[in-house]
Amino acid sequence: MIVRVLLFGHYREAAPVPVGTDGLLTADIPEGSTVATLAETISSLDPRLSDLVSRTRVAVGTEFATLETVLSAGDEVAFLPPMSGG
Amino acid sequence: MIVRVLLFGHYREAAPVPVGTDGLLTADIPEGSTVATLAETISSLDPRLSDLVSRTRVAVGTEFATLETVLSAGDEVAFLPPMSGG
Amino acid sequence: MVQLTQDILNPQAAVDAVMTTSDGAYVQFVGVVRSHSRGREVTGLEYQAYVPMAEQQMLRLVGAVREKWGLACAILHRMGYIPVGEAAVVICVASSHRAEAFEACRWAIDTLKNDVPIWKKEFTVDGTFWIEGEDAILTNNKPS
Amino acid sequence: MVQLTQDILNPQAAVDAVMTTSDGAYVQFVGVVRSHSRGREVTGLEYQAYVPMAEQQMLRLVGAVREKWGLACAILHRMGYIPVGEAAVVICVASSHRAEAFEACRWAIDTLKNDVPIWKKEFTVDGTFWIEGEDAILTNNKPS
Repeated sequence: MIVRVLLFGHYREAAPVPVGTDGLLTADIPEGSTVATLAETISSLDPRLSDLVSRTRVAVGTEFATLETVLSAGDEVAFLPPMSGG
Repeated sequence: MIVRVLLFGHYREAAPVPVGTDGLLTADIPEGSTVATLAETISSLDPRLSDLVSRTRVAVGTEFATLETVLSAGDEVAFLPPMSGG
Repeated sequence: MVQLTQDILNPQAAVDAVMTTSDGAYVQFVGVVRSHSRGREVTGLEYQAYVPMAEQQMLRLVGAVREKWGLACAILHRMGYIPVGEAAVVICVASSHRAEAFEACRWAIDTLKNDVPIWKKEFTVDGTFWIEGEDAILTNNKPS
Repeated sequence: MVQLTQDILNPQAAVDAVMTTSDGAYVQFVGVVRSHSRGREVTGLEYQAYVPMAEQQMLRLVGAVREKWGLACAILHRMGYIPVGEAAVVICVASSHRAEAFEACRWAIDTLKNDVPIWKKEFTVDGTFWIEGEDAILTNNKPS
């Protein structure tokens, strides 16, 4: 199934393909995959993404989720590095 | 000796003679008097001034002083009720 | 910067007085005349000050904030009659670290209320009161 | 009221959004782009946001301040490039009691920094850095 992935901060610039300013990538993962599976897939794409899991919180849609959250086709998954607003 | 006395808040309105908007009274007290002597003199002028000592801090010039502070002729003594600025 | 004035206060003036390009933040406290006090409807306030001492005490507050926290602080206080909705006091502290700016601004307004010789008279629909610390003392006098 | 915008922030808009005539005070925090960071000279910042989630989180902060303290809170945050000296964030809390206004405003900015998905890129004379929490990560990219 296809899910959409959003990267932020320096991870967006480390994405393996040029991403738009919206930071969107797509990934094809098995039906019923969890966030953990997706994170593994993404972090294997580039050495600079290898610490993605340890350095980010994750959101599915606009809600915080966990590595155990089960994904559905079309979900938008955001990997959120430590924030620095304000 | 003559000293000048400044009253504030409701005490200014309780002064025995009309005082200007600057709140100035004058008092004639013995040479070498302390603030305590002056306070006694002032508080005896009107029943509404009787709690002056217990409800005010005192300043000589623009510096906080105590009841024991010795006064000189021409001093300006301010009786400061609990403040309510801000 | 301190200002004790009959004029309408300009909070931005306090900001401009303290901010430099190396400051990352400011915290501002603004006290405003409110429509109710102690259960009574207020129409306005009149502030009386022992002006030379109040100015000196405000300058000392600014000095103390610089000494304790190393921060720039500006204090504006209005005197005379102030209608509901207008500012009576403005305090602004600039800092590169927000925790200290909050702490210093809080300290400045708390200390001002205790140690700067200014008093307010509240005009309410039930009469006019001098506010002296926690006490509200009824007075017969009209606005001066 | 929350606002996430590319435009220059207007601190007074946050004040106007929260103040009513029954409020006696407001506390405002304003974060400004400063000229130095981590020992480097900064020329400007660029803020990136996960916009729909950031707006939702800002609304939740406003809701939490109302729930915890019963106070009105407004939050403005700027996105995109911001030069030194201009405001990046404005938080304003109105109250009749100053202690709570300080506490709530402090809580709101602390929580915003942790839980609102916004990131800043610092342009310095020594290069461009993504700031991710405590980490500053060098990047080759130019302003987008």
